[in-house]
Amino acid sequence: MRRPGLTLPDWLKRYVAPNIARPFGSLYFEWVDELASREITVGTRMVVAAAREIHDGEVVFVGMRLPLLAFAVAKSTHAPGAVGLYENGVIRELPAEGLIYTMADGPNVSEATSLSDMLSVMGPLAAGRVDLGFLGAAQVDKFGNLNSTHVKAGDDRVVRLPGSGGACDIACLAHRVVVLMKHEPTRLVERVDYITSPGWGAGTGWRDAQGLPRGGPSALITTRGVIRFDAPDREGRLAAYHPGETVEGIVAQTGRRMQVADGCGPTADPSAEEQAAIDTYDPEGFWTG
Amino acid sequence: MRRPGLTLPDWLKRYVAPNIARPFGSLYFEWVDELASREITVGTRMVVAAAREIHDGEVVFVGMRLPLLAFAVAKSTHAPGAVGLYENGVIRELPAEGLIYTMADGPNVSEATSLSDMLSVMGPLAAGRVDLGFLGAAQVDKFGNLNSTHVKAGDDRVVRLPGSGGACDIACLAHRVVVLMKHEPTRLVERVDYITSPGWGAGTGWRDAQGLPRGGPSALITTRGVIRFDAPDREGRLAAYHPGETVEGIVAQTGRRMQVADGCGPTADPSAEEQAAIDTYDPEGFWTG
Amino acid sequence: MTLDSKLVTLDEAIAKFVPVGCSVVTGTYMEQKIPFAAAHEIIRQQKRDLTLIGPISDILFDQLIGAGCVERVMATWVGNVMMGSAYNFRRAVEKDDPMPLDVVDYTNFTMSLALHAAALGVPFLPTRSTLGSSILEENPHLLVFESPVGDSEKLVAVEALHPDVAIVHACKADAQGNGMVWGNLGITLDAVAASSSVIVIAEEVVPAETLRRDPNRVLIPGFRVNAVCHVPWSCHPSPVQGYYNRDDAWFREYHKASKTLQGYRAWLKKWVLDVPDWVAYLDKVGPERLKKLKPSSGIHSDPVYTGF
Amino acid sequence: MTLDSKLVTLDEAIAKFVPVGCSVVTGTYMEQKIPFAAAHEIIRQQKRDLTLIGPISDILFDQLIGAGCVERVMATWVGNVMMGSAYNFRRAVEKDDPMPLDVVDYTNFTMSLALHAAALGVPFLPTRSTLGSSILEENPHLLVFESPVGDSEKLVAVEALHPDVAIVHACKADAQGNGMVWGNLGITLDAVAASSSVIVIAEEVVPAETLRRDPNRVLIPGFRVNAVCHVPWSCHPSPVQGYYNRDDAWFREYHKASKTLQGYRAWLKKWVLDVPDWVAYLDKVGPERLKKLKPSSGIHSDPVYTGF
Repeated sequence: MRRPGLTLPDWLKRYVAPNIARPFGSLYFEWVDELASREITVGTRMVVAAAREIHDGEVVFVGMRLPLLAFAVAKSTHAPGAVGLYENGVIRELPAEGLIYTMADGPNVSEATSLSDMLSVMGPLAAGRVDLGFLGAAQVDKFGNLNSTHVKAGDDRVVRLPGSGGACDIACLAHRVVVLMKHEPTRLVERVDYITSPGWGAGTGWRDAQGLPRGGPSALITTRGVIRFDAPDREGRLAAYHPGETVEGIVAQTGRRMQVADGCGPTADPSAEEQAAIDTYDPEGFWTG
Repeated sequence: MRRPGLTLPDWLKRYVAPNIARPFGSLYFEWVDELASREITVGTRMVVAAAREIHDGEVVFVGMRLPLLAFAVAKSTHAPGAVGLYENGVIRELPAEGLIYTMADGPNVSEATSLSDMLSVMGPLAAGRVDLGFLGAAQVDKFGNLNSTHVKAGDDRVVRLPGSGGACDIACLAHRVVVLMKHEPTRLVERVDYITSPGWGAGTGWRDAQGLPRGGPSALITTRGVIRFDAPDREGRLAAYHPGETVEGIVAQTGRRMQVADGCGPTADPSAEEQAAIDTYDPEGFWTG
Repeated sequence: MTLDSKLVTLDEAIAKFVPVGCSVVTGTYMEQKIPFAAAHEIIRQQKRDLTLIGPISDILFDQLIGAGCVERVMATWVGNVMMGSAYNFRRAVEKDDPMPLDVVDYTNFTMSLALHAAALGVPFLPTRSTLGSSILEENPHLLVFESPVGDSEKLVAVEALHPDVAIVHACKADAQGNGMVWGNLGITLDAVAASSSVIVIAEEVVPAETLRRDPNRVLIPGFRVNAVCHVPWSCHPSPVQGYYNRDDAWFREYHKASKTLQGYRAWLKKWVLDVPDWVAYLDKVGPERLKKLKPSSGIHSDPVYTGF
Repeated sequence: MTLDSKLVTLDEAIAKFVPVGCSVVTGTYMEQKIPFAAAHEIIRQQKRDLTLIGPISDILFDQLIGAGCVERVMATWVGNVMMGSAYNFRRAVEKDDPMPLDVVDYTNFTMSLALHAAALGVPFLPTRSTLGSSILEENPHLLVFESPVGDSEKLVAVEALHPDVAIVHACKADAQGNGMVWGNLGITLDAVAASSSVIVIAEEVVPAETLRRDPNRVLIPGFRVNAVCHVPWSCHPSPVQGYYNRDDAWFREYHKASKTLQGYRAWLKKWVLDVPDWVAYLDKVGPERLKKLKPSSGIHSDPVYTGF
């Protein structure tokens, strides 16, 4: 159904809506928005939201899965000068050609800008030369602390997760961190059991007290909306919801009391350029389908 | 005058001496030895003495000038498995083809075993994986401490020398150090003014007390003979003299009271193989002429 | 005089340099060049009580854990990169099944620094990473201290890690163990420098002269290497840049097979215990499947003038 | 959208990124690839009160000192590698002639670690080198402390060095400053990582695609680079592997010429002040002399498959 450069809702809004009478039209728009929320997949919304966190010229620890695609979208649209770093020693300016599952897959290594060792990318991270890092996790708490090591299941069983990888390093040392995660009550919790990757800790001043030189999470992009940590107390507040979601619904699906930021509204639909980039880099909808 | 594989004195001893009557022969031998001391240059004797300090399979910080040639001689004779490291990041198994003045000259970089950065060779040095390092200096003292930074001239003027380079690192961290130097009273002194490269410090136990993990000079090869530091007190004692020199003459040319080791005798002439290697790697006698 | 060759078969190398109870660093390139051939041989030789050291081990550590070879894992991430969980790892940690497992959690950077410290011959290296994390609290090899320079700020001392043996891939190696590498390097060079013994598993074994035409790619120094094994395709199903691509389906199949211990054991029997060596393994994988993994983009480096 | 090019002329780069009084790290490859073209431009632009940072500077530091540009040298060795003494350096230290010079002595390893510390974003790195030396006593950036791990052993903390600008050579670079390098690297990569600004002086400027065929040689990351200058032969009389060999006679001639300050000033006038730029310098050196320096061994690297 998708045409390169124009989503179905965009097409409907642009070519159909102007020809419909107002009162009926407003109902029609609601229908289009609902359609949009189905047509524009959650994966697409997350990718686009993530891409918009990348500013032009920034040095970014890209990570895998959705952020990888977000980097490609940003590079193709508003941030052509962004540079991607990967923990295994890859520096890339060109988005990888074709679908990749790991950061060392052939297409991510081929035609890289530079290939070297881990310290060649962790060094700049530690020296404060990395603007942004993308992270995932199993759990995130009120202050954006992440757990990807082990979580307590309901019956006191502990589920062992793979661990930090480079997540803790990025969380400690990048200027900003953006987290992508499925929005479920068991994942968005009051306090994580284990801090794999430090966020704002216990709130204002905590990172300084730990000796962390900079950083902290700026946004948490979930399957339902965007939570931001820019309030002075560093508690994550709902800043936007994906069309189709409601503030009340999101609050109910959050495993902690979540405050709502002033001006909380819907996330903007993908632009034609953003959608075209997604169609180019995820043609079969593996990540966004 | 030199024939590959046989020095003139060797040839005289082998083919002429047997045909000469004893009493006359002994005078003849003295003459041959004196001839040898002229024929075999001091440079050659130093190179050969240095080559003999390299054991097969050893990892060696080669340095420049005479030791570079010594490494080539050792590789060609008794130590084919020796590996040469250079501070600029060069690792070599093949001796460089042709005359070189710096460790980054084209022939020392071409056909290297490995080319990388300084830490790739300083790392193994610090980790105790380098057996031997060659050093030069302006001054050496009783305990093998080296000065290549600044020396007091007679009139209280200070002469500024180029400095350590990697010498201090090698002196601190290699398992053994061999020093090559011109033998003059102002160079072989009681105590250096400035320790660029620590030797045995103030004698037994000093290196341990400083926190140095290993090492210390084993031999000082001069234009007149070989001084060794293997006595328990770590004071350098004359262990061998180049033919043509005398123990008394050497002691007189030393700027400190120098003890003589038991069994001090002449250094052995270059073997045919050693001489052949020198002829190969220093064909015009630039270093040994 | 000629030099002794270090070329041995993979089973000889594992038998000699991977004793029971030793610490092994491997999977050091990260998701490329994971030496599965070596892991399978370790399993066949029943090397037990191993300490495994590595960053992102993908499924290699999981296979060794499930086979009962592992006492301790010092790693940053243990899983199946494409699929998520490593089930043998989870069973061992969550249920001591088939046996308990000691886990020491690192981060990529601190693991890199631990090996870098050993490579630089110092007892530790400082960093600001892990401050505020539970990893710092729980890993006994990470210690907070005050910087001796500047404003006495808080730093983390990452203790040096000295593995007994490194098992690493090389694209091309000579018989002395000098190894030519390309692609992303991960923590390979520090792992080699930090370890007491080094096994190089080479895609190609070539004369020393071949390597000397391009010394900038020869980053594994032969003087640190104890054994060279010539094992083409040794990293299947992980990729080796320019030789073969990733066998993605293999990781999916393994994920499915290893969900239960029983399922894993059937997988292990089929792909490891019932095959005598890597040649037989590749035969069983089949030439059709391998052929599809050959690279096709045709992109090669340009020659550069390395002479004088 | 296309990216802004960082290509500028050498005089623009020096004017913009080498302000009076700044600290400059250069000569980082050691005896290869010493950017004499940049030094001459610094002299012509009369940049004064500089702090020079570098390991073996060969005669580059000596030229800048003699021209009155230098307030402080932080180095491991200042001389003429082939011939011995650097006379301007000696005159400045021994007789404050033409002006006094502050010298901070390092060793190769500690200088490397000082830049490596900055590259790793930490205030210091530990080592056992320099223990027991007078260098440790006199250099205020080397401090003895007790190891926080193990047996509290004595170590030296090498304080991080953050130069204002690094001036480094690249064999090939693109307009974004990504630099391809080969030959011995010395402390170049850490110098680039440690510095606030980076000027790359390239033998060849090529399209980004050319570099992408061989990313393992692209070790200067463009995102750290501020200016790219295309200056062939920029390192004469020092060698650039594969482009030109060392002009040994030049170092001998310089040694002789610089024995007196008067002699040096005549040399300076002839080779620096009286030539407007590097093209004019090369003209004056003459094509005959340069031609003899071209490499002739013909040894090239083999292409490797970098694609997938």
